[in-house]
Amino acid sequence: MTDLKVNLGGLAMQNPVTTASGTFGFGLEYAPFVDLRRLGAIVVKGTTLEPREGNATPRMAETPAGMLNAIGLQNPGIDGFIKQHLPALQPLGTPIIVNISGNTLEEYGQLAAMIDACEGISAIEVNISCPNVKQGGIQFGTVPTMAADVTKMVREHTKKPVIVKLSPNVTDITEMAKAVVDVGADAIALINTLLGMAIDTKQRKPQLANIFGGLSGPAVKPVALRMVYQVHRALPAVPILGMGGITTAEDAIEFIMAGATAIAVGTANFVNPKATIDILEGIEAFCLQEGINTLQDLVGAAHSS
Amino acid sequence: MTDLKVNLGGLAMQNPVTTASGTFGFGLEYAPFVDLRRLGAIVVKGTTLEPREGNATPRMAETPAGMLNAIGLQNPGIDGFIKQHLPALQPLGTPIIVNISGNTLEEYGQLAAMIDACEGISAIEVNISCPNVKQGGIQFGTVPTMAADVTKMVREHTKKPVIVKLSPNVTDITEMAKAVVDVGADAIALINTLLGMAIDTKQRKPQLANIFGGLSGPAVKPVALRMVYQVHRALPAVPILGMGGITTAEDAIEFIMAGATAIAVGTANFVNPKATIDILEGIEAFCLQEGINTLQDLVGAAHSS
Amino acid sequence: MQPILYHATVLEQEELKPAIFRIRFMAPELARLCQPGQFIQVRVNAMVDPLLPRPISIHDFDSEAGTVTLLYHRVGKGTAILAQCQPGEQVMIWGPLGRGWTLPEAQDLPAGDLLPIYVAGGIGVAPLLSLAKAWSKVGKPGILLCGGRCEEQLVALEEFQALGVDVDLATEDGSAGHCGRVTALFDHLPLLGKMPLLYTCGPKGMLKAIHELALQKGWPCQVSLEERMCCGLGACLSCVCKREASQEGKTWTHAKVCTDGPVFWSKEVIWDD
Amino acid sequence: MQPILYHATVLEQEELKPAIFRIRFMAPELARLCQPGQFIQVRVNAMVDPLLPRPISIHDFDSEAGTVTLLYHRVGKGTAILAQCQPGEQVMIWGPLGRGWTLPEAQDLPAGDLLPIYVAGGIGVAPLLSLAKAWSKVGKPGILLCGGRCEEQLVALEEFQALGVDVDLATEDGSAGHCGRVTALFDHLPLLGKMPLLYTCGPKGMLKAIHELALQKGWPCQVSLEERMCCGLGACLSCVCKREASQEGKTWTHAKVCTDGPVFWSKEVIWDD
Ligand SMILES: Cc1cc2nc3c(=O)[nH]c(=O)nc-3n(C[C@H](O)[C@H](O)[C@H](O)COP(=O)(O)OP(=O)(O)OC[C@H]3O[C@@H](n4cnc5c(N)ncnc54)[C@H](O)[C@@H]3O)c2cc1C
Ligand SMILES: Cc1cc2nc3c(=O)[nH]c(=O)nc-3n(C[C@H](O)[C@H](O)[C@H](O)COP(=O)(O)OP(=O)(O)OC[C@H]3O[C@@H](n4cnc5c(N)ncnc54)[C@H](O)[C@@H]3O)c2cc1C
Ligand SMILES: Cc1cc2nc3c(=O)[nH]c(=O)nc-3n(C[C@H](O)[C@H](O)[C@H](O)COP(=O)(O)O)c2cc1C
Ligand SMILES: Cc1cc2nc3c(=O)[nH]c(=O)nc-3n(C[C@H](O)[C@H](O)[C@H](O)COP(=O)(O)O)c2cc1C
Ligand code: FES
Ligand code: FES
Repeated sequence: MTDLKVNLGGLAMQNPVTTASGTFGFGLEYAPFVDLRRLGAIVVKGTTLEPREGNATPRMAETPAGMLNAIGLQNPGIDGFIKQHLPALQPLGTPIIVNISGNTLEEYGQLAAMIDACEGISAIEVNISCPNVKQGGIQFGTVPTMAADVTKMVREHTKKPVIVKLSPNVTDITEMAKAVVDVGADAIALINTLLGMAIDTKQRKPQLANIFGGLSGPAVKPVALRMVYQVHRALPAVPILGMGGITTAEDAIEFIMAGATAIAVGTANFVNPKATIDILEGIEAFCLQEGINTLQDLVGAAHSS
Repeated sequence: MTDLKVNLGGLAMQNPVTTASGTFGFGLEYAPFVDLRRLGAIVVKGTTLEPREGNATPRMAETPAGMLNAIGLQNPGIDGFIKQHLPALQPLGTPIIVNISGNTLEEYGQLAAMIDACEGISAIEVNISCPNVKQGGIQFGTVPTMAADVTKMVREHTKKPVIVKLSPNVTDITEMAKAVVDVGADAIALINTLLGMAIDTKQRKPQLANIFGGLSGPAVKPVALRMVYQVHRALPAVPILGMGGITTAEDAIEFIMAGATAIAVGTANFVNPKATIDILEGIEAFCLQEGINTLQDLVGAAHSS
Repeated sequence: MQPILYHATVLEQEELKPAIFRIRFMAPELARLCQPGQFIQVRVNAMVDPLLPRPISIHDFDSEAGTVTLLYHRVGKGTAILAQCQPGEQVMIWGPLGRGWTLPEAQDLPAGDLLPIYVAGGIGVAPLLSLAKAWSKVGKPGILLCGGRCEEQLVALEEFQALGVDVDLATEDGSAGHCGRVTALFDHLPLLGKMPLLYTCGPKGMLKAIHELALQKGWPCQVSLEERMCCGLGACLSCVCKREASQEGKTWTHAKVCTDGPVFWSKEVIWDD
Repeated sequence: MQPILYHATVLEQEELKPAIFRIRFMAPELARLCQPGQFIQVRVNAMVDPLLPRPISIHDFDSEAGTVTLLYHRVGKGTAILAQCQPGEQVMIWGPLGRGWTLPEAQDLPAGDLLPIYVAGGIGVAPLLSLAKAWSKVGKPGILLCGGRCEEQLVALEEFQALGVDVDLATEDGSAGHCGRVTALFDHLPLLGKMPLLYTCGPKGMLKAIHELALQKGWPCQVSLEERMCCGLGACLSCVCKREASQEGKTWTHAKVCTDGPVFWSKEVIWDD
């Protein structure tokens, strides 16, 4: 049996398979299809300081091999998450990673402090890249100094592993990665959604109420993989949580070979509700077939050539 | 019958359907399937000052609803194009747009001057965005001041319409568009390919000899459409040549409604060699059905809501 | 009740009217779990285009025969692929999902005086058949008011009639029943002193009209809503609708159509947009 | 000769050996244009996944019956979809594309002394059948040397035998013919004083080995190359190979496999990578 254990910036995981924030709810939604204890970690829906109702509908549009979403961070607030959802997740024993978004630097600090104080949460994923929230979102994610400020703020308020999730809507992803690693990010999550849109030609207007939305799914995989490769090449010591269109075990292995220590399954959950488990089993099968002893050996393997 | 005539920054076209550079060869390759005289214009493969042999193979990888290419601008040089290919295109009467790439500012100037002197060429498409050529390519396309320098140089050497083709691999596409329009670009072409990659898990190495390649096809359509929409919103008076994943007439109409004056068919030519004509006929049918008198009325229609 | 994932075998596929299909699957465990008004997710192909599964209401289920039946309109590429499935092929489906109609036994109204009225617009008739079966079992088959653009949009009427349901029709072009909107059928309803209980599914405009009528008359009314969905499990938050709320100083919250619905009491829904 | 676009009807589909299929289309205009060694593009589905058409060699064509036959290996999702096509279905194909083999009549060698030898690796046998037909017509059926991993990879041999071609086999596991590489079959070739003319198609390593053998012996040799393709028309420049050149001070240029080939003289090709 291959040793699938990985360490994502201080977070020990039994295997590299996690869930992409916002696609797996608060975890239990997929319990009918997935034995949640088998996952490497569960990353929950993005949370904010206050509860949010999110954007108007339509919030979703299907695109070729992908989809656009503009949910707008609907969530019960970090407090609501901790009270309503976390208790049921606790008994699983699976590490819980909470994805956070703030309107201001201070909010990021507060969120980090609240999570730091909460035993049942294993790590923080800092979303500086959500393209849907008008306030703040875009700037934090696309200006290196601002991304660094957010990271610093979170870092100062927690000792838990800090994973900073970057936006792909930038000219140079390595510059963003360096900026946040320099100020204490333990790991980098790549990628959030690409900004896109779709138009309803009958109605002659954008399909989404929000006009723009985030593109995810298989369509974005080549871009995501390229960014993982670039960041791993620039910062080989920094663990990466890779995601963007991962639908099969082979996709996941491509990300690992590009340099991801762990991977997250997002849109694929919608296509196949047991995608996470199918991917985990597929990784196991691949390793067995290829005679891999420790999965860690595959991380970045596509760089050696 | 709807009036399909459009004017792309000084270039009068009988209809909005053109071909994306690099996907339609030098025009005659598709003659068995396409009556070339019916096209609004033909944009030929990117040319350079000197002939180039391009990159090593594999140069192509298929991805979900898309493809990666890393051709590396293989071409017979501008001189070779003018001597070997242009004469056969002349009799068609269809406007010919030549796509140019330079290693240096001076090369762009020389290319522009040579084209300016050549009667059979109707307009220049300036490729500042090809991600495959190591020298120059990336920088010209992602730094606004450098893009402006290239545009200025081309502008100074020609009176023909100058269409500047932007790279989507930037944080803010409107900033790039403004930079080149300010110094004399007559129109903007959007988008070139998204930088991506694919990995061969069996061989544990990148699928493309060049490691990275440009992503095109339906997968990129939402991103392309968003950029066309953003640029049209920022610069409503500037004509846009929209492209990126256009495969059906409905796709083309989405681009027109987002703000494109004309559209280019790229990867779709590979999928259906008469895609250009099918799209043209589909646009005609849509206009008839919707009672559109002049296609121009649809340009940017998705903005009014 | 936990939904289950199924590679269900197609038993039957029939085009009942132009572009309207009925498909029956063999799916015993699923059939045992179904409740009227719930839906399933159907993955239409193994490739990534179209990518997302299609939510389709459970039209009928038979826990003894182990079958689940859908009634669907071929409107786009997903339903077009589904329409090509032949008996013997397998389709990946999962469900049952969502909360269905409030059933006879769960009503907190005096059952003796109730008159279930099903109001369907076009393919909206789909989730109402199994509901009518439940009412028919307690001896109150009720009335179906069925509207559409033309006669060719009206399907499954015989199934309702076989249950003893009174069927009344309205078409916009007059090709069947009353010429006009389905709402007009309320003018001549034989209520016989009973309390109508409205159940409705169809285009949003129709639902709103029925809701307003119900509100005006003081009749209880349930609506089955549609929204674009991804997960169908309450995880992605694509599919929300505005619902009245009084918690934490809010007047409304976004409810999930897939798990809080698709069936809602019409008066809970905020109809303003 | 201009290629044409076709919605061709499938006449026949057969799995000859595990994962090796033969499909025959009705395509009269296309059949009339075909030359041995050319290929067609096959669009495997109407959706965008997989996106690109698949290039497949013309295995056989019959201009009188109006049919075109392909022989293909199911290796990935595109060929898997093709393998599911049933007789009666239509498939979008276009061709004929590329330059095929140099035929008997076009040889500038004294025809009387020639011995055509076809060397096939696995599915590489596909484009050689129609070539053997052409040689057989001029009374020189020639010899087929066919190699593969195992017996189950060797197909279409009877068709060659029916033309009078001598067939010699080599398999790596020894399950048919000589145990080893196909190159070993050259050791015992009955040349009878004739000049061999090599035609080969198969894995790159095999082509290179045959090329080297031909070079050493001074035999003319043609190879049919494969490269990843998009357009198949010479427009996209995806599919190049290095070819010797002497123009403009260059020692090589990138030739297009789709239009300059897929058949090349082996000595023109630069085999170094
Ligand atoms: C809970 C629920 C139950 C449903 N039950 C049924 C049913 O029993 N029978 C039936 O025929 N249809 C039903 N629908 C609608 C059905 O899901 C859509 O018609 C289907 O997804 C369209 O897929 P397509 O690929 O054929 O069309 P597409 O090409 O995706 O779209 C064609 C058109 O349908 C619209 N559409 C796409 N998805 C949806 C959606 N989820 N809801 C509404 N419109 C959509 C698009 O905007 C477009 O105008 C239900 C939808 C929901 C949410
Ligand atoms: C001119 C030409 C003629 C050909 N003739 C035949 C033939 O007669 N019979 C036959 O079985 N095959 C033939 N091939 C190969 C055939 O095109 C590929 O096997 C097919 O495209 C694979 O498609 P897929 O979707 O099934 O596999 P994919 O899932 O796309 O890929 C499966 C494997 O095939 C490889 N592959 C993909 N495309 C090509 C390609 N264009 N060339 C080589 N390998 C590829 C991939 O790298 C991968 O390893 C020919 C190829 C060319 C270029
Ligand atoms: C419906 C939906 C909701 C999402 N919500 C969030 C979110 O709250 N926070 C976040 O950081 N990313 C969010 N994402 C982005 C995903 O976590 C992921 O980065 C992206 O979808 C790419 O992965 P995929 O292609 O596998 O889905 C969301 C994506 C989708 C599709
Ligand atoms: C094979 C290939 C070659 C290309 N070559 C060029 C080129 O030489 N110059 C250029 O500006 N763009 C080139 N492009 C980009 C296209 O012109 C177009 O911008 C891009 O493919 C997006 O459109 P599409 O999705 O419709 O293909 C090339 C694209 C492909 C697929
Ligand atoms: S469809 Fe995902 S929450 Fe309703
Ligand atoms: S496949 Fe396009 S040039 Fe050969």
